[in-house]
Amino acid sequence: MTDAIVLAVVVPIFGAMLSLIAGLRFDRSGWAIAALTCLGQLATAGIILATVVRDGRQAYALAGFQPPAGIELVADGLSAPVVVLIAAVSLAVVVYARQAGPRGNAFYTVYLLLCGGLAGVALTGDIFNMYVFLEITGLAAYALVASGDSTRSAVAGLKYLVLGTIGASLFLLGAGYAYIATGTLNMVDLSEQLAAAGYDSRLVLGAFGLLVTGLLVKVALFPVHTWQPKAYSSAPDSVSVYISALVSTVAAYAVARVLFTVFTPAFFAANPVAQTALLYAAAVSIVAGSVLAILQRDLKRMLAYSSVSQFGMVVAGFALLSQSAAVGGVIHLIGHAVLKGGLFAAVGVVAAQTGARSVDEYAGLAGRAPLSAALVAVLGLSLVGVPPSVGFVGKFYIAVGAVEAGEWPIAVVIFVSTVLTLAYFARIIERMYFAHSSPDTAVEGGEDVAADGGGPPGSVAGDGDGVTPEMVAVVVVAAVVAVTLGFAGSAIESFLEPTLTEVFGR
Amino acid sequence: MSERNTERRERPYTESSVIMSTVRVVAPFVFTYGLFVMFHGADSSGGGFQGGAIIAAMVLMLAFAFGIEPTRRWFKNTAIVLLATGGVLAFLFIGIGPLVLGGTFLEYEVYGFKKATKYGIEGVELGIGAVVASVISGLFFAIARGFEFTEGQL
Amino acid sequence: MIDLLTTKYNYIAAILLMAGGLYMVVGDRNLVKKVIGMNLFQTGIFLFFITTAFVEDGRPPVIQEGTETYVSPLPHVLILTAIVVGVSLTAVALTLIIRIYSEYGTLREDVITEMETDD
Amino acid sequence: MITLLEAALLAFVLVSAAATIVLRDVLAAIVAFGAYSLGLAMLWLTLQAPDVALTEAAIGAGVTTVLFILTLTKTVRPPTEESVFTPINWSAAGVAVLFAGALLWTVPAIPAIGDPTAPAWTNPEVTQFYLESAYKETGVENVVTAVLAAYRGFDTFGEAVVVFAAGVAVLVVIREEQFT
Repeated sequence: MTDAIVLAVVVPIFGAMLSLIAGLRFDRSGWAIAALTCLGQLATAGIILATVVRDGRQAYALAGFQPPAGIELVADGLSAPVVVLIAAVSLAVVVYARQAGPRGNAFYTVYLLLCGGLAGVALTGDIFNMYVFLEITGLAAYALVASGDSTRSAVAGLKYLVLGTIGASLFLLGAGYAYIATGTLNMVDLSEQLAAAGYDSRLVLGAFGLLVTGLLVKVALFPVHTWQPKAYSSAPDSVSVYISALVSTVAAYAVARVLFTVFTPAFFAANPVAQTALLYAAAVSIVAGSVLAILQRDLKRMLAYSSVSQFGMVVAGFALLSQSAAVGGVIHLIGHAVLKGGLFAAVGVVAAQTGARSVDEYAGLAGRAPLSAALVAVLGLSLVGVPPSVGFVGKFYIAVGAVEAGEWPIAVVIFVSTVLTLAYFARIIERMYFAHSSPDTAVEGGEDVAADGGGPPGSVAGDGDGVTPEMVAVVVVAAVVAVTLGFAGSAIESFLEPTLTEVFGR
Repeated sequence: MSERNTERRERPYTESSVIMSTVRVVAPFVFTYGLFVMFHGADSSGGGFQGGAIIAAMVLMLAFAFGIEPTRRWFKNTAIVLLATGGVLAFLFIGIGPLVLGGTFLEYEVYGFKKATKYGIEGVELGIGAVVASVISGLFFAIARGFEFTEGQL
Repeated sequence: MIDLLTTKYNYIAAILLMAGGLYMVVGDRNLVKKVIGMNLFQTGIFLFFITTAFVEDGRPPVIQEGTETYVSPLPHVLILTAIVVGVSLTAVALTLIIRIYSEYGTLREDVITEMETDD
Repeated sequence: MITLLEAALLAFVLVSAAATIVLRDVLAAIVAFGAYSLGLAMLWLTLQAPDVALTEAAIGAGVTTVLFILTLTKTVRPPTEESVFTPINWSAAGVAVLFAGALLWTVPAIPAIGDPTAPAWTNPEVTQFYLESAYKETGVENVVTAVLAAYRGFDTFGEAVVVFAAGVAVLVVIREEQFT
């Protein structure tokens, strides 16, 4: 048991307070405080991961009251990597935002609250506590989306808020059903008591349906994704990077928690229809997301729809309920966060360098901004699943799991989606490397264009006055991590093994 | 838009001396009642949220009686920020204290003095009260000021 | 059927309130009314929870001499939290609405969508 | 069994909710919603939840209504000569009916109101544990407060953070650094 588990949540909240207080005296002090806080959180996350590697699952009973009377935090093979991901991405985005903006202290306060809320969702072992942290996460994310210059971002923020609240409320109601059936809210205790209540009970089925549906709204699976493209594309670039990398990711992690820890494979053995429904939803999302992505002209919107598809794949990985597929789900969850965050960061860099934000404007980019073009290509191909990259490893494990579980259609869907993903990234790569920039698509001196508000829809460049080496470095690191993780597949598998054997072995 | 707001801001909603003096008499009582609810949560119904909301109601009452602008001058941004962050920080430090003493987060008992849990709970309730009262007042001022669009301010 | 109404009336009412809230969120074009609908949806859930806490002949869970049965304190705690979360979300939503209005001059979702596709 | 008072309150709550939904004028809907919140607060009292009642009255009926009205003063109400009621949106009604239908399907499995054998009530490690040990362990007579600030203190910490986050979120949304 280590105090780092609770500190991973408390440290960012402390930093958030400091940032707002410091703002009373010093105008631009938020960035330094946020950077230090994220370093602190990364340290706690490292300790958590090291402890889990050494001693296995860690439970932390808060306030000294043992669950189920008290709330517990849990670090295990599933939550520890997600916390490390949260801390690492938070730090990277702070580095990126130094130049890209926004810069106010209030902004960084909300940013750190989001960071703490995400860690809370990842670590909690109590279903109502998870609701509370989902709401902190949501509230902060709505505000960050709306922090952009344009009123579009306010409209996107409001839409996100209303749908996100409905999602969280469904989750709360699901927790209510679980509570009526069992009288408890602790996840581990629930898994036993739900079995005792009978998996065929309508209360248990209601709890399952509501908890999962609520979370899927937050994950943004088709057709409850409608808040997502607008939120991602209207937010300031730094915010797009952050929420695309983490917010849906943590919601998808919560899906895994609910499926594996609360309901367990035994529930699905008793109710095969629940698994089938989840797989159908995932498959529809995989295909619909890819198709919609192809139809987009704006890069940020395209990447947003691509997330709808990729998260369908992650959810399928979890819903297949086979160990390989679950490993693939976790790898793709983390890999997608790195890749999508990196891609949004790269798009922000390109927009600041050249003003280009749509597929057509990317024509001839390789000539104007060779490094950025190369990074977009590497990250994009990685997302398509070209080996050796993390995108390939995740999909591979999920597909193998699908075949093992006898769910051939899912493997086919994954293949089809890979082709579709290739289609839209190939188009960009073709533009960047083989198309000549015609005078009316090339946007010279893009910064001025963005500052005039003359950019294409969704251009909210913040205070972007140019690109600094840090911004590019963040994208480079994302690309390097994406490729490196591609070689770490079996290491991740053996790390996850104890946790997953406990889920699938019983 | 902003011109209309300035005009509206300068005038109290009602310039009735009856209301002003009534509020002047009632406000301290409401404030005391709010504190009472906040502290009394341990033994009967009530607590930080309810008490904080009552105190915020007093601020709103003052704003309606004397006008938003004088109230705003009296309840400054610095005060709101310090109360709100102070409330969360009080909660946070009461929670972290036990970590130093070898307990877990919010484990009041390890403080060791008599009725530590009860005092811990009351401290936490007071912190919550401060957050709720200040944030609701702040929300009221911020929304009442309305939105004056300032490009690239943040 | 009648049995359900006489022993589970609060749950049925809660479901009706949630459905009404959902209808407003999805169907009403006015942004402020959407936010009211969101609140209606949440309060329906509150009714659901508070009803689960109730027990025959129970008294409020404040320990007193001579009281035998208390209702369950846990759902009360959860809903206290949820009420506060609800008002926080409402405040942020309303601020967003004011900002949107200051730009577009309307509270109607369909008009806003039209204006956004125009520019 | 339902008492007359409960039935009347429930009817009042449902009617004011219906009024909130159908009234076209936003101010009228806000007023109806305020009445609805007050009705709920009284309903919480009959369900023996005074803490929730106090909070609902202060925050639900009080603060929320003030915020709604404040919003209206900052925006212009559209003229309402068309009709008193909002037109029915049939597709939204379909969604709502499906949702209600799915939930009503679960109602037979829900224990009756006040059933002393319901799992939520009898769970020895949670509800019964709180009622038996809260006073001994915390020295606080109000078990709701004991659970709120001690047993589930971390939830409450999160909740304080939510309130705080709302305050700062509003600053970010109106793009200011100051409340006043």
